[in-house]
This record gives sequence, structure tokens and C-alpha cells, in this order.
Amino acid sequence: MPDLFVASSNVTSLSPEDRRLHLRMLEAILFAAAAPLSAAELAAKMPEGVKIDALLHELQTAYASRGVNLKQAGEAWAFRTAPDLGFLLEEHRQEEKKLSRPALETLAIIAYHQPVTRAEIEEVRGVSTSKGTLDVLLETGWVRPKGRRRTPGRPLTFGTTTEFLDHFGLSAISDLPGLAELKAAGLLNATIPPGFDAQPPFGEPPTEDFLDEDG
Amino acid sequence: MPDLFVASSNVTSLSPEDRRLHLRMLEAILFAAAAPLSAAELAAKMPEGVKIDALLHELQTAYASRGVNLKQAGEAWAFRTAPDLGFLLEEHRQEEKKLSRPALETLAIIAYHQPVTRAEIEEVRGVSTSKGTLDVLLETGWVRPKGRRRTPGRPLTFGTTTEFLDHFGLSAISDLPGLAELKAAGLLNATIPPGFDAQPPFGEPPTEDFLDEDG
Amino acid sequence: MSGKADFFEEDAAPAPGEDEVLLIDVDGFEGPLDLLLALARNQKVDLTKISVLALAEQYLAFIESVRSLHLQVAADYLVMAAWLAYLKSRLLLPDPEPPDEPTGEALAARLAFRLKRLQAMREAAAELTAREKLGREFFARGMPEALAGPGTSETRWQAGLYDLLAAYAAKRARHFASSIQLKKRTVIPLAEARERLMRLIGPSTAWTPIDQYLAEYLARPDMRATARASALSASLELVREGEIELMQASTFAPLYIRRKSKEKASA
Repeated sequence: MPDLFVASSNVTSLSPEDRRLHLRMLEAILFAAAAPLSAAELAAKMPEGVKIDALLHELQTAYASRGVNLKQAGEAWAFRTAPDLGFLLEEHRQEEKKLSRPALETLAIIAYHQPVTRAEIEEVRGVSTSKGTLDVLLETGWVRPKGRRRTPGRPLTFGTTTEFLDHFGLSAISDLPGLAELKAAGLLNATIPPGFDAQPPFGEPPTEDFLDEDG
Repeated sequence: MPDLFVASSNVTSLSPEDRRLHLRMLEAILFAAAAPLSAAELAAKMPEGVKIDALLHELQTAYASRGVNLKQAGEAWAFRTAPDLGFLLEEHRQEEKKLSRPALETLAIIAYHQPVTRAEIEEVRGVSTSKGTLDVLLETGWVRPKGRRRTPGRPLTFGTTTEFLDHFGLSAISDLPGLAELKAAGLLNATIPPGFDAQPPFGEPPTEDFLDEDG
Repeated sequence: MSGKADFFEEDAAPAPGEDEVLLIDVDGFEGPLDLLLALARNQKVDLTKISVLALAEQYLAFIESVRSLHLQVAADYLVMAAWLAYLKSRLLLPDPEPPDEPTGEALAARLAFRLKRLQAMREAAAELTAREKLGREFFARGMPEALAGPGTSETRWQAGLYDLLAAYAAKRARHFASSIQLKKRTVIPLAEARERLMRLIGPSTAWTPIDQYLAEYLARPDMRATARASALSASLELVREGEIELMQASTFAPLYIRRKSKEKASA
């Protein structure tokens, strides 16, 4: 049976194309793997009769001086960042958190109605905004105090930052679709009462003192 | 053992060690990230003054024939497994986002005509956009607002994102299949281009008096 | 046409099968341009060689056949039909040309251009879907490692533009819903209608159109529907109780009402 011969043949007896293909295959499997894989698991994904250990060691040597190394931990193999480049990585993984619904709503209202005071946000949201929600938004770096309204109590107003535009892939705040555009895009399922502007109220002259950004 | 990474060194103003370190760093950063990173984001993580584009292209060449390739998606870059090895990775296959025919058609119009307004999309399709078309496309993250047209009403325009390019394996919008031909045929124009041959309206076979062209 | 064809109905229509398919698909078309494109493809020729005139005729015939079946045809299909009829006349009777208007040929070329453009986008969409795609044919790193960010914050916040827009839209929608001033609808309660009807009819046992008793309400558009509805419900109730009688000659004919005579009621 030919299989027996393949199994007994050593790596060098394969054509260079086959060896190259096997290396490529191994590379792709290890790259896409969600967890380190043992030699046996890898062999099961490769063509039958492949000398997995020889291939793994060849790949390990090829990557030894690169920014990414092929590491063996116990029985399992995985690509990892070279240890001397560890400074590029987070020491402890940053926690990825989804913005809560109230935070998302508040952020959207700030984006659409900026500069806007907390009382005005609450008026649109219809519920009081907890201090935590605004704190989270300030922590994201997407929202910052913009100034004080020249009304009794001189309330603080909020607006969005450049990081906000970067994160949401907008070139300007005016890229946000207006109410009529939200409706046309199928995002707003309500009749817009007459008197509500088709476009969001951008570019209104500020009637407030701006905070000193450097201060 | 053959060096699998035969990088041609065109960038020789730096010491070979520095250049090698920069390549390793770039490799490590790009390997670590799952999502494409823009050249600017990459540059921010690299030592100052590094020629990021030259390094990226060098890395791309080094990986071109490997099981893992460095792919460009607009401004952004990411390592992706070679498409011909997809058969090995079926276990990782994600459920495809099934788009309706109108949504797909709208996506194609946005991709080929961008930046394009909703009214222009409707003009091409000959129907008004129904719910579940633009909103669904925005939800996929493949489409985003791209600024406002400087025409009356300042309508919002739409365009495609880095995720779109990444998903469809396009290095740039100019890579869209048939884009150049469609452009040359005037089929991406909003209006009928001059010289677009009037169709024989009476159902005659097209007149073939090519001789006239020289006259 | 040969005389023989007149005797055989199945020969009269050249391709009945195709028409049937189109009829069944009428709901499947996405607007008049889509229908035109389908008809153009049925010409079984390259789109560059379509005859706009033939196409216009096919479209008009198709819409006519759909209408003859008393099927609802959406307005934009009819608008296109009207435009194509106009185009047809412009193509067949090129003189005299109305000044300041594009020629029939130019209009036809414009239509052909739009069809070609739509077809090109259909093909582009198909080519896009046929591509090798992320997560299908090629893949990202399975074990990404977290990169050191510029900040030192513990959390990386996740939010997409779609979520942001959807949140805002939902909030505004609820706001609109709560701020809508519902016009107070005047509704005549059944009890009131009944009492009123009995009072108006009085002792009269003569057949009288019910509308006559409602004249006061029928003059007011906002009251018309509720007055009729309440009066009808009340009258049905009164009939059941043997107080009154109703008569209608035919569907939609005036409804006549009278008090049931006491002798009959007691009989």
C-alpha cells in the first residue's frame, strides 16, 4: 500500500512543493486555532502520513528569530509574541466592556444635542441620569465637559471629543444622520411630529462660557 | 534549513539590527491584533520616525507565499490565513450574515458609487429604500455615513468601512471587481455620460457602420 | 397572423408559459425598473441590444394584463407605464418635437442606461458575494493577544455606531410617542345613541331613512362615522327588543327605520 511508504518516508523525500504546502497548512491551522493544539490534534488536521514533529520543529526554527514564535507548552503548540517584545502587550488584559444601554443613550443625546446640560439630557431621556453613567462616559474619553451655560446655576454642559469621532468612524458630528434620515434608513420607527427639525440642531451659536481646555 | 523569510532589504539607512527589530515589532503587533490596524495606529505603537509603509510592504512580501498573509484593507492591515487553505479551517467557519437581495444590491451600489446619498441609491435601484436595507447594512458595520453632500438639503452620503474591505478581502476600493470597466463604461455616473450610445429604439439590429469612426 | 391561429386559442398567445411565470412573480418585482429589466432579459438578447420600444410595449401589455385581472398595481408601476406610453409616442411620432425637451431617442437612451446600470450593480453584488470572505475562506488570529494601549485604563469600552444611532432613535421614538397630542375623538356612546334615536323617532311608525334622524351629526365630518356606527348598533339592539323595525332594499341602499306599532308588538 502506498500509505505505508508515505508513512515510512522521511521529510526530504517529499517534493519541495509538498513540504512547502504542509508548512503553509500547519502555519494557517496554528494561526487560526482558538487554543494551543497538540501534535496529535495537528496531525489529525493534516494530510495523512505527514511527519508532524519534523514540520513543527522546522516551523519553530523558521520563526525563532521573528516577532512571533512557535511555542511548545507541554504537548501543545501555539504562536505567541516573542518574549523580548512583551512590552508591546498589555500586562494584564484590559477588560472589554460593552457600554450599558443608559450610557449609550446618554452618549447619543450628548452627541446629537451638544453642548447639553445634564438636565437637558434627562429631559430627552425621560429618566434621571445617574452620576455613574456620566462618569463612565467621561472615562471612555468620548465625552468631556464643554463649558457652563449662562443660565441660573451656570450648569455644566457636555460634548463629544475627537476620540468619539475616531471610535465611531465619523469625520464630523454632522455625519450623524438627522431624525428624517434615521427614519429613512429604517432606524426610527415613529412619526416625526411637525416642528421637529429634519436635521439635528448642530452648529447653534454657543450661549455659554467655554471651559479653558488647558486649565 | 532554508530561510523562509527572505526579506529583501531596500531600507538600508538604518542598521540591519534596528530594521530587523522594527520588523519583528510590527510582526508581533499585527499578529496580536484580531482586527485590522491602521498605519497610523501601528506607527503610534512603533518607535518614532519609523517608516511604517516601507516596513509593512516588506512584511507583506515576506509573508506573500506563506500560510498566513499580511493583507491590506484600505488604511488598515491585518494578518489573515491564505484563502486557498480555507478548507483546513472549516471548524472556524462563521455563520454568514445573510443579506436580502435589496440589501446586497444596496451594498454594491454604495461600494461602487461611494460616497452616495440615499436618493442616488434609490435612483439606481428605481425603488425607494425599504426598512431592513440601510439599517441592516449599518448594523453589519460594512457601511457608514461619509459626510454630507454640498447640495441643497445637505444630504448624508454613505460609504464602506475597513470591515467591509477586510470581510471581502479587498485591499482597497479600487480593487472592487470590474470597477475600472464600469467606470470606463460610464455606468458609475449619476447621469447618462456623453457618448453613451443611444440604443436603437426601433428594435433594429445595431447599425454597424464602424467605417464612420475614422471619417 | 394565419387564419388557423384563430381557431386554436393556445396558438394565439405566443408564449403563455412565460407570461404566467411573470404574473406569479408580480409581487416579486422590486419596482418598475426591476420589472423592465426582467422583461429586457426575456428579450433574450444582450442588454446593449435591447429595443426600448419593444420593451415599452411589453411593459404596457404586462401592466394591462395584470390590471385586467383586477390585481392591484402599485402607483409607481402605473407612473412608469404612463411614462413609457409617452416615450412610445415620442419614438413613433418623432415630429413635431416639443421644444426644450429631450428627443425620444435621448429618453430611450436614458432608460437603457438606467437598466444597464442596475444590471451592472446586480452583477457586482453577485461578484461580491462570490468572493472569498473573512470567517468563511480566510481567518483572523484565533488567539489574539491584547496590545498595550495608549491609556492605562482598566477597561476598553465597546460600542458601535449602529448601536449608538439605534439607541438615539429608540429614545426619540419613545419621546415622540409620549408627546403626541391625541386629538380627542368624539364618540357617541351606545346608550346615548339609543336614547337619542328613540326620542327622534318618537311615536312615528312611518318608514324614514335613518340618516334623516342623524342629519345634525352627518353635517359634521368628525361626527359622521361615529354617529352612523352608534345609531346602527343602537337600532339593531332596539330591533332585537322589538321596539323598532329596519328595512334596506339592497346593499348600500338607504336604511329605513320605524317604530314597531304597538299592536304588532303585542301580537
